[in-house]
Amino acid sequence: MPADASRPGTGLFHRWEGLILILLVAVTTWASLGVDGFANSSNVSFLLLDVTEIALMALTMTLVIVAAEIDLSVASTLGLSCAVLGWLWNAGLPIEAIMPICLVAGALCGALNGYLVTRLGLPSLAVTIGTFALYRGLAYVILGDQAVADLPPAYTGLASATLGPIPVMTLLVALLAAGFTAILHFTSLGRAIVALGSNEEAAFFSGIRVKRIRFWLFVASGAMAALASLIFTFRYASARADNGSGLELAVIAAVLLGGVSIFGGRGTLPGVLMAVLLLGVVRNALILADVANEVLNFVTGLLLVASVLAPNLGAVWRRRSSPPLEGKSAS
Amino acid sequence: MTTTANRPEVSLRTGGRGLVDRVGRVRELGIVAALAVLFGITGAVNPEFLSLDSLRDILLNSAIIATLAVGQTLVVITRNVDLSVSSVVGLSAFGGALILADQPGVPIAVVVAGCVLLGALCGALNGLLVGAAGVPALVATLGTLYAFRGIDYAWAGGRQVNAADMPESFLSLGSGSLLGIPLLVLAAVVVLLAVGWMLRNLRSGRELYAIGSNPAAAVLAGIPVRKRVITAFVASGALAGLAGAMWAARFGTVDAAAATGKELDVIAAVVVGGVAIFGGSGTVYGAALGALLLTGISSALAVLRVDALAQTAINGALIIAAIVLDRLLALRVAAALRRRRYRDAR
Amino acid sequence: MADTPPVLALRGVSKSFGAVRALREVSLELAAGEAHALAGENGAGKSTLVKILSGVHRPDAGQILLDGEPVEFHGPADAQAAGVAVIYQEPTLFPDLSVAENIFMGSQPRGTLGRIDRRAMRAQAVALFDRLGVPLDPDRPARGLSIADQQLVEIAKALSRAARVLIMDEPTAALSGNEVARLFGVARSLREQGCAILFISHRLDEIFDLCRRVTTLRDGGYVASDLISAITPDDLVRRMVGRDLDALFPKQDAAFGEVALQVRRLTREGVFTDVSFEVRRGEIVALAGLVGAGRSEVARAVFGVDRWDAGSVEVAGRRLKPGSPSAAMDLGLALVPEDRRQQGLVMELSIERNIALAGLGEVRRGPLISRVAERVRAADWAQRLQLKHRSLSDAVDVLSGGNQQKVVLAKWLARKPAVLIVDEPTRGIDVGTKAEVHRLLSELAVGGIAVLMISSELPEVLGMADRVLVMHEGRLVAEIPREDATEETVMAAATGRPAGGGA
Amino acid sequence: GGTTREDVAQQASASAAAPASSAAADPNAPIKPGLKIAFLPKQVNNPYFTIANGGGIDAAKEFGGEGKEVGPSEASASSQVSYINTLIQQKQDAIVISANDPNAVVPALKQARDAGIKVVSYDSDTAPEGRDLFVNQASAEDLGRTEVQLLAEQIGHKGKIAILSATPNATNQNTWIEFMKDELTKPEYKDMELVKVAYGNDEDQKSFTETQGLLRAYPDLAGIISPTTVGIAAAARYLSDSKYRGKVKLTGLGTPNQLRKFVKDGTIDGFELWSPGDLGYLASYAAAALASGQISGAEGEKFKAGKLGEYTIGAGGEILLGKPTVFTKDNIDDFDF
Ligand SMILES: Nc1ncnc2c1ncn2[C@@H]1O[C@H](COP(=O)(O)OP(=O)(O)OP(=O)(O)O)[C@@H](O)[C@H]1O
Ligand SMILES: Nc1ncnc2c1ncn2[C@@H]1O[C@H](COP(=O)(O)OP(=O)(O)OP(=O)(O)O)[C@@H](O)[C@H]1O
Ligand SMILES: [Mg+2]
Ligand SMILES: [Mg+2]
Repeated sequence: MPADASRPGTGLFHRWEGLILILLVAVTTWASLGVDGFANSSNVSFLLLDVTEIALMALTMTLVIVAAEIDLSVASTLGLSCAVLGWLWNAGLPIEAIMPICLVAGALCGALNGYLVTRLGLPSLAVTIGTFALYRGLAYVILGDQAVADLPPAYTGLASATLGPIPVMTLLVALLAAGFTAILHFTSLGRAIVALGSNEEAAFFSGIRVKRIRFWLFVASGAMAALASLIFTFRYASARADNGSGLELAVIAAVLLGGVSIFGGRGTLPGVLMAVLLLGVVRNALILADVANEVLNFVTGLLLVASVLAPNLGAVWRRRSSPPLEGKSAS
Repeated sequence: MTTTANRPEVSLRTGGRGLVDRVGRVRELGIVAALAVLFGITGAVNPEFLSLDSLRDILLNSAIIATLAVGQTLVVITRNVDLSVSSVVGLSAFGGALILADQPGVPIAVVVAGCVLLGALCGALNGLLVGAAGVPALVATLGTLYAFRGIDYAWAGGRQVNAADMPESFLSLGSGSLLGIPLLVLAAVVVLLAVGWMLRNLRSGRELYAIGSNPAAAVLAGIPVRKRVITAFVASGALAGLAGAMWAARFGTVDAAAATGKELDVIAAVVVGGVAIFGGSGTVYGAALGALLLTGISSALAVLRVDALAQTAINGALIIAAIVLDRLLALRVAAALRRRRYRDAR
Repeated sequence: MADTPPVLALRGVSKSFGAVRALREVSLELAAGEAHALAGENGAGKSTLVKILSGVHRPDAGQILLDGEPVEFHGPADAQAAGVAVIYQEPTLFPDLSVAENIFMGSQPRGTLGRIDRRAMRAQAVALFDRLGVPLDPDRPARGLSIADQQLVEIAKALSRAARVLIMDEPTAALSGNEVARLFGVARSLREQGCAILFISHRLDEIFDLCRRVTTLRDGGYVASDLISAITPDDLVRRMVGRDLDALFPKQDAAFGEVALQVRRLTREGVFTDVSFEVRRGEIVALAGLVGAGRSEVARAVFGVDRWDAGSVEVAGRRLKPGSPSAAMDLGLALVPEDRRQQGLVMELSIERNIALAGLGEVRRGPLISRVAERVRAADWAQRLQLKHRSLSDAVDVLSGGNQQKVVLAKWLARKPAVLIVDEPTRGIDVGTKAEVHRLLSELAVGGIAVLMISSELPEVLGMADRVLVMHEGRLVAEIPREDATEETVMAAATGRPAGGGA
Repeated sequence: GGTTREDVAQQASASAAAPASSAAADPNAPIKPGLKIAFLPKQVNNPYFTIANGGGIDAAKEFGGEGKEVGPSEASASSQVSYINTLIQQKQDAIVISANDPNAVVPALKQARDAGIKVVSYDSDTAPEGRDLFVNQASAEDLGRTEVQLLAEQIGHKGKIAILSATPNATNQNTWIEFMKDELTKPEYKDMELVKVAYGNDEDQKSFTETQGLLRAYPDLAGIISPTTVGIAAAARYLSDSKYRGKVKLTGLGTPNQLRKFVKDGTIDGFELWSPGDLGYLASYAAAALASGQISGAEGEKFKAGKLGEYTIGAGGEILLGKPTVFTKDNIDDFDF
């Protein structure tokens, strides 16, 4: 664990986040100067739009992981919600009625995860690997092999509309990000999440409603995936059962790159948001620079490892000359 | 994350050493029960499912995932995880197939050994990142998941190696059998038994559990933590390399995308098999049973004439049902033990 | 003796953690066949010294000498190889492994092919426990052991190594008289066999009982090394604290008010049975018993951490919802748990945040947390409990064991509870602060709070309690008023001899 | 109300001409030199597309243009959109795309067309408003029907058959399957029964398991059609080592290299495929013709496609590559792809 990198891990900004910020600035500068077509406004708005869903799901995923759980089913929840949307739209419901239903469906998916994790005490990784298949499968049951395309232009337009170079959806993300940052870092709920993620037992002994909080985090994660599904569907003007498959890894990669500890109890939202942007910028710039796809994957992997490795290298160096527990207490 | 999950059975398992107790200690009981239910019901609907051929197929299907699950268990027990296995399988499957196709002179044993070695190298990289450089395993192996696959793509450049390019003797490893048992299954069983024995009976095996159970205490106990963690990753990588060779022999057609996404199946098998994802407990037998259960579910669904579109959903539901069943059984046994202890106390 | 060099010695050792100078030029000699005590206040540097001897930390300056020869320990494995066995202040068990495996990890008896001989391992574990006189099951997992049982396993582990040097960092902090006596018996016989012993405890009588020599540290610096026979306990305290101390148990008499905590026929199957008692406002009730009698379990159930199977709990006449600490806290209940690292603190969080954790509602301004309110609250209590710390925003895991205990106390006292349950409140706290904690508890009682105190330290029980409840094997077996409470009456009840009054 | 995929398919086949193009076509215009043409397959590093795009890039070299292949490594509907955006920024002259989702790429493709980029779809079409032309490898109808005819001959027009497809959402597979079902309603197939459509998700392992499942669930199965290269290879591999080899017939779409062994050992009597290289080659020429103003995309216009000769644009902006080749053990050694 890169423990020393960001102790005591609850404030808003640490060395890790600083590193990601430096990387982000460096990569953006390089891309603006060295890559044709990067720094024009239509590309910027495209870039921002392209990370919308990942950014949204990363918000709740951060809370979930800080609470020492994980939700692998987000992308499948997104798919299920897309399928519900397509199915109801085919059935002739007005879109304004469908959207809240989708959000509820997403929240219900989250609630099932939460129930299995908190009431039955099952590990969330196991549960959400199961619901990962279950929700995607339900999406196929609901919408089958259809692709629903003739969604109302008012909404498909809104999903990719921009104010200047800034997409409207990015403003929504910014708003939600501000809200979630406030929750995680400045409210007692946030404190409770950090504490229970770090030491569940001590949190419980402190009167924190460990199970209830975890349950609602899963619900929030599901609802957020549904919100992302609405944007996704309208943005691509296509509701399909396989929408967004594979996004869960992208979300988790961004959260981890943002410095959130997979063991819970440590991580900040600004870090995660910068990591989402960093991954988006790198991808966009490399594609523009005609870098082959395999290199792109390679770079993504490298970035992930290197960003964690860099702050640790110093520690590794020090460790060569001293025993392993130096600087940490035996816990 | 695991504290609540484990607490109930924990404080309770003590005292008496009766049958309930003994049975309660067999962590794999739930999976065996789930397997029995699955095979029972499917067999009742379609007896063909229980035919020798069919069982042989199911074993064969689970051989590769089971091998990977054994390797993964080694890593998970130390409170780490290896997400890169599927990319290692892909890399070694393609590498092995390519050598077989382009250098027909190389003996098959050498190719298989090469696959294992390649896997071990990948594992060593993971191990160094995690054990020596302190990168969290999930991050490190998510990174190498992308990176190894990238290398694989770059190496393949869109090329595919087909069954016709590989020698028949190699392909027959994937389909042949010895005394009626498929060779791949034999390989998986040998790996399983060997690793299972080592984990239970060797100091180094027990030390893996100790590391996962309390890493800091492991250091204080004088356990060479870094070395053990690196070894676990190397072993997982080597088994993934072996699985790659098995993959090539079994499917015959290999391109750079081979085994993409299988890491989730492997982790699902391990978790369903009762290996605690935060380390310290679980056995390779459980993980192998988990692999068998998961492949059994897909085979059963294919046989049961279930609507194809509903399969994924039912698959997911059954995975959840299996872990819930397992959990409820554990709670039952725990409760029984607690009452027994009470009676003993009087 | 003068000819043979000390088995293990430190010469001019210094160690800093960042700006904290934990040890300054400390020297120490451990001779074969001699028990040596290390004394000092919380945070004086005792555990740091232990960790240097065991290879966990490296000294910044100075030398470690083994049989007179300078050595370097690159890790705990080196120290073990040199014959040093250590019982750390905080238990370091593997919760998923069995007790026997915990004891023998890394030194399991082996048969052919390097195969671990489980039968031999189990037999040896049983033999060790017999020697210590504890009825622990070697096959149960270490998870869920009470803190005292964990300590006993640690002791067994150290004994199993047949070491030349045995270092014990507060091994008795969680133990009651019986176990301590057993442990000392074993320690003495080891000493006679030529083993060098380093012993740390905040209970001065234990030091005087077991050791021949005592070295005192103050603020990381070396103060003195004396023959025990040459000093008195008061001398020792003066060396540690640098001044004289007030009375250790400054019990003030308080007027009792109405019943604040009423427990009726509480039962948790297999753990405790039919426990009934009440605590009035202004009263300090002690819950005594041997280790494992079920005292902590009762406290946990009352506070709502564990569920119960039958019975009821009332706070100020209102029935408590089972299994919900937050409901209990709403009614004014507070529990200072026995295991500070697991149950009391979030080790990665800072001191101030840990103190605020049990009262998040009280440091809020509007919907947001006020860092100022949080800091003020923490600073106030840090001062009252004489917390030795660098900055309130440091993570608690850099604090010394006793100072961590103070943070747990602060966390709960800051809530101003109506009913305070304290489980081993002074575990690991030095004599000076212990008096302070006792004064505080007494003051709180006078202020009208009901206090239920669980303690394994008999003098503490006798000195502080208005009434003593004694548990034995999960049942309440005696209720002894202050006047009648003596070591004999309490111990008789605790060991199940029928002499005590029936409950 | 919404539109389902079927509606889209109908629209596609019955639709009016592709959107009117801005400039009138000049059939005699020369191909502009230095045209930048980008190939955007469903997935890069997929052997099929590697061959197809290779053909396209070769064509670009022939007419003095610049071809390149870009694309995602996973075949998901949304991932292609990023690449379209990039190609717009790079001011390519034409995009040749095989769509993972006929609709999801349309908004982005419209933007591309607004920016003056010509769009040609190949292999898997987009919704018509997203592209100027669709180069069809073989008419969906033709393909679906011939698959059934091939299998019917092999099993003597009698017995239970099953289909092993890719993913449930794969557009072209689904269209073919529709036509297969339609073909099966004809009287000459009255003794044949389609018992199941299974999905191997284009994964080896899943296709394997599904094949096994089909044989267990329907022990009297006579034949399997697998219109996907991964599926047919996995099914062939399973059959060739099982007691069903030669008894259960297998046909579908695959590449000759992939299936050579199985044709020779008797697992497969015959299967078909168009030449992927020619498909890319033709698409490349079509894109160049569009970008040079030779054609506008209207029905009836003609253009020359190098070594393949002259092609005419059909209804709905479709260009048909030609009949697929049927591979049997007599001719399979003549092909290498
Ligand atoms: N299921 C169980 N099986 C065996 N022992 C158990 C079980 N549950 C609890 N115990 C043990 O029962 C004893 C009662 O625990 P408790 O912590 O209440 O004792 P205590 O009187 O407070 O002693 P201590 O001073 O050790 O805290 C402990 O030794 C604990 O380890
Ligand atoms: N890992 C660490 N990082 C920073 N400071 C530390 C660390 N470990 C110990 N310290 C500091 O070193 C000093 C000495 O601590 P130590 O644990 O040795 O005290 P102690 O004498 O054992 O006290 P106690 O009686 O409370 O156990 C304390 O001020 C403590 O805060
Ligand atoms: Mg200490
Ligand atoms: Mg206790």
